[in-house]
Amino acid sequence: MRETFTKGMARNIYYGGSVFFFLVFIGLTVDTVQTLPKTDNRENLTEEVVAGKRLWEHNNCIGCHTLLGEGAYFAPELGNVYTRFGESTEAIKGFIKSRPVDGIPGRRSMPQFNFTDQELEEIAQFLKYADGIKVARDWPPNIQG
Amino acid sequence: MKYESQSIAKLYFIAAIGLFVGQILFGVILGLQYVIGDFLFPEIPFNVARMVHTNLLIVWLLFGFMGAAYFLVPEESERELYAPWLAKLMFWIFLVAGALTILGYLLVPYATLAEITMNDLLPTMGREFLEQPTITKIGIVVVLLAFIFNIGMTILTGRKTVITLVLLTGLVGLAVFFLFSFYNPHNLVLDKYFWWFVVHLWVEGVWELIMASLLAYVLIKVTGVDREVIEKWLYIIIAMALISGIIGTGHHFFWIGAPDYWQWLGSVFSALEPIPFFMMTLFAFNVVNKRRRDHPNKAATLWALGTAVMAFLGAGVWGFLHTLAPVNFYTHGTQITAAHGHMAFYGAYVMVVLTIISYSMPIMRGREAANARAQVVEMWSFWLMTVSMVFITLFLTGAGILQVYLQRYSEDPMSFMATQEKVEIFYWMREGAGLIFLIGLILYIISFFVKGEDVKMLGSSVSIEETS
Amino acid sequence: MKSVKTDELQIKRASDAALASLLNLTILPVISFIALLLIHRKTQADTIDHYHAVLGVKINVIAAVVLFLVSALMILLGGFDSPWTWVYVISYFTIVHTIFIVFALWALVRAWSGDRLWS
Amino acid sequence: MNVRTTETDEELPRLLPGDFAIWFFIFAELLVFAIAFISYAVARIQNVEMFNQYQLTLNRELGAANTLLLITASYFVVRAIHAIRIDDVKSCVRWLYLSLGCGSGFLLLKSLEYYEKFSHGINLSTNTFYMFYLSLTMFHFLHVILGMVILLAIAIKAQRGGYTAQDHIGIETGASYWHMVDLVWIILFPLVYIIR
Repeated sequence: MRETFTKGMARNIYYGGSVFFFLVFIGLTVDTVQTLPKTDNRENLTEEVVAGKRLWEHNNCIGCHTLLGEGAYFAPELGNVYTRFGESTEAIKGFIKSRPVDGIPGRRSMPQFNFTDQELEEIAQFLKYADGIKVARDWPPNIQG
Repeated sequence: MKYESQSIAKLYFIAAIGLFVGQILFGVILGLQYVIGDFLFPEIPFNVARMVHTNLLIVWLLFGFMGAAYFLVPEESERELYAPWLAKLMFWIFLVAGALTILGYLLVPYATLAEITMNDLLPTMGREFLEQPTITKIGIVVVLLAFIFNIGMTILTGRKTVITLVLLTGLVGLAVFFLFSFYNPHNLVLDKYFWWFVVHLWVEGVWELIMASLLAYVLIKVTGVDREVIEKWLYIIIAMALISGIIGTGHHFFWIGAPDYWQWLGSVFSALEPIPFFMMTLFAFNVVNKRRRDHPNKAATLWALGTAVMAFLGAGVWGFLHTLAPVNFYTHGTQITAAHGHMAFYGAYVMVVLTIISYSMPIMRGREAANARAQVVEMWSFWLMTVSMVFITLFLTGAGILQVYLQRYSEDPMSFMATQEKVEIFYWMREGAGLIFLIGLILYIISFFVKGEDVKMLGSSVSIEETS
Repeated sequence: MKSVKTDELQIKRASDAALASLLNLTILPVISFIALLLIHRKTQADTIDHYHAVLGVKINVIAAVVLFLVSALMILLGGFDSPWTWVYVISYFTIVHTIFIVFALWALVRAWSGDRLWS
Repeated sequence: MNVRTTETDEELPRLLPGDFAIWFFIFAELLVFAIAFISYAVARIQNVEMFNQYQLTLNRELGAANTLLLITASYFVVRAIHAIRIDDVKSCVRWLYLSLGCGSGFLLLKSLEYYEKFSHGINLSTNTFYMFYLSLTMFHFLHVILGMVILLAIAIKAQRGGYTAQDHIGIETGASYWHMVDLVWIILFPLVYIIR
């Protein structure tokens, strides 16, 4: 197969193939963004939830927990925590509030963040909103996350 | 070393190795926190240690890529670097910014860090791997742009080779996709969707271009195989990487509220993602088998072969293991992901940077290869780190399978924390393997200081086997 | 020049055999093995293509035994419903399967250059 | 995959026409389509009734016409190669443009089909059948466009006298890709439109 595997053709395939698939990807992204309103629970995206998301970010919760399966794997999944806690924002708030300052000897413990009541409500509302996102096959597989 | 400005790479490589040590130390701390939950609590909670671990990895790999570019681009382009002073300046800016960021993570609570860096003006913090304060992110963009300008001008005004052009596209892509880290919508689904534009399109897209070009460069140098042959392979491999990898992003859109068709698209295309890694192994084996000279730097050859094999194993095989939607339904967000992440990053990116360091460091220190004794120590470190990484991966895989079974698959699912106690044995073994990895890393550093007689390229008459 | 040509043909056949062996381990099991056996029939003893055809058959038979038999034994002994069975079977199968693939890759590369596995 | 560059290679029969590099691409594409077709089959088994019901809404006549167009285009490409082999540049170019015409016809008919479906409000998220129907045919549609871009590039180069009887590997390469596009449709059409 002398001279029939040319560098020029390999280059064309690299450029042509990646441009082609990148355009397909952009097209799919446009379709996805247009379809998202059906699933992404944006109707419940209140100001409280937005503030809750900021709190979630500013305390780096993703550094231990997973949310919809993404994050660290050190602490429980929170994408369905609202359901797991009996659809009660009070239960979530109570849990966050009750974390001991110095941890639990020998065991993993969530830090005490000293949130105000307003902040507790915001973070709980954020988790409720996240639980309301319609995920394919209703992931996670069961209530334990 | 043909061009003086290549020596700037040394600076970058030393910083990279230094940060690598930091990364591993924090890795060992994290491993211990998995089994002794209150270790260092509340001074260094898990999330802080993890942030340091992952951010150091990203930063040192970037240092490694930059150093590699500064080393190989002048030689490939056959001219001095466009602006060596800029490279030095950017090094210090990047190092200081990186160090300040890490110190910020460690010294103040994350919320305080967000406050003092005025995150509310342009909120970008608090998302996995993109935890850096906004100001640091802007700094990264500035450093990257200056770096690409410097490298780009060198490439474009000098001899253009396939290796440098592929490297340049990879680096430009790296900078472009990083811009998505500034987009942080309130809508969680959109946030996650575009977050992957940075993370996936980096590690399974443009970084693969960088990796393949670095590997090709080292292989040309140590084997003396014809450049034409290597360049064809390079093109085909990265073409496959992008063809499979771009839509393969879909395997991250399974469970975040994106439309259902991603389940199929993501599965189909990510099923092809092992192919480029497979071809990379074939390529490296073939080139080494066809080598025209016995380069005295045996360690570099070993690292190059190791990169190909371990990238195939970690990114290809372990990725494929849990990428199909029906499997991922159960494994998503478990220790299986952690297993894959460790081996893929080590096999593909850590090892390729160590390969180019192994090849270029002796040259920058004025000899063709490290002395025989140093190379033996280096090879020991190769095996210690690589084998212990295989074991870390196996133990985490074991933990992951058990976790999936108990927590997700069984009819009477256990809670997350109860499951974690059941898999503790694997975490202990992983910590042990991690310590061996640390020993390997220490040996690696020692190998730079081992004294002995120089090995020179005299055909095949001098080889490492005779002297060791 | 005639001998050179035969050599080339042998190398080509050796490459085909090694490729069939690799494909049988990866995306085209069974069919590739039949192809490998057909290539094997065309070869003569003490040639490089014969060597690689035999090597390919050996790799694949050993791989089949080591992968399926041992996995089946693990399931039989450990019990189908035990989580630990699957911890062992999946980890074992993945890593050992990969080792065989890497081995077959090396064989393919050696076949391309007309060499035996180790020279 | 063979990187040998020894002179003896040319004594061996050539296995694949065109540039070897394109075969990596063709191989990857066929693999994508193969896995997609298998996925379709799996999804169909799970929802036989739904698939059968919605399959009836597809326009088979247009589909059959499109099949004919693509096969004709492939035939024209073959004629183009025969023409260049006897150094007949003029008719080679003519055949290439004719096949481009067939390709355009395909795109036109397919667009009509999509227009009709879209005007009924059907999209990728309507149901699993339409998801497969749309994504498979659209993905193929894009391949037809890519194939046409390649053929056009070849036709222009041929027009400028870039190919001769001795050196026309570029045409063979483009033709190989085009035949792949054709082949995929020949499998796709019965699979999605006809088989019940």
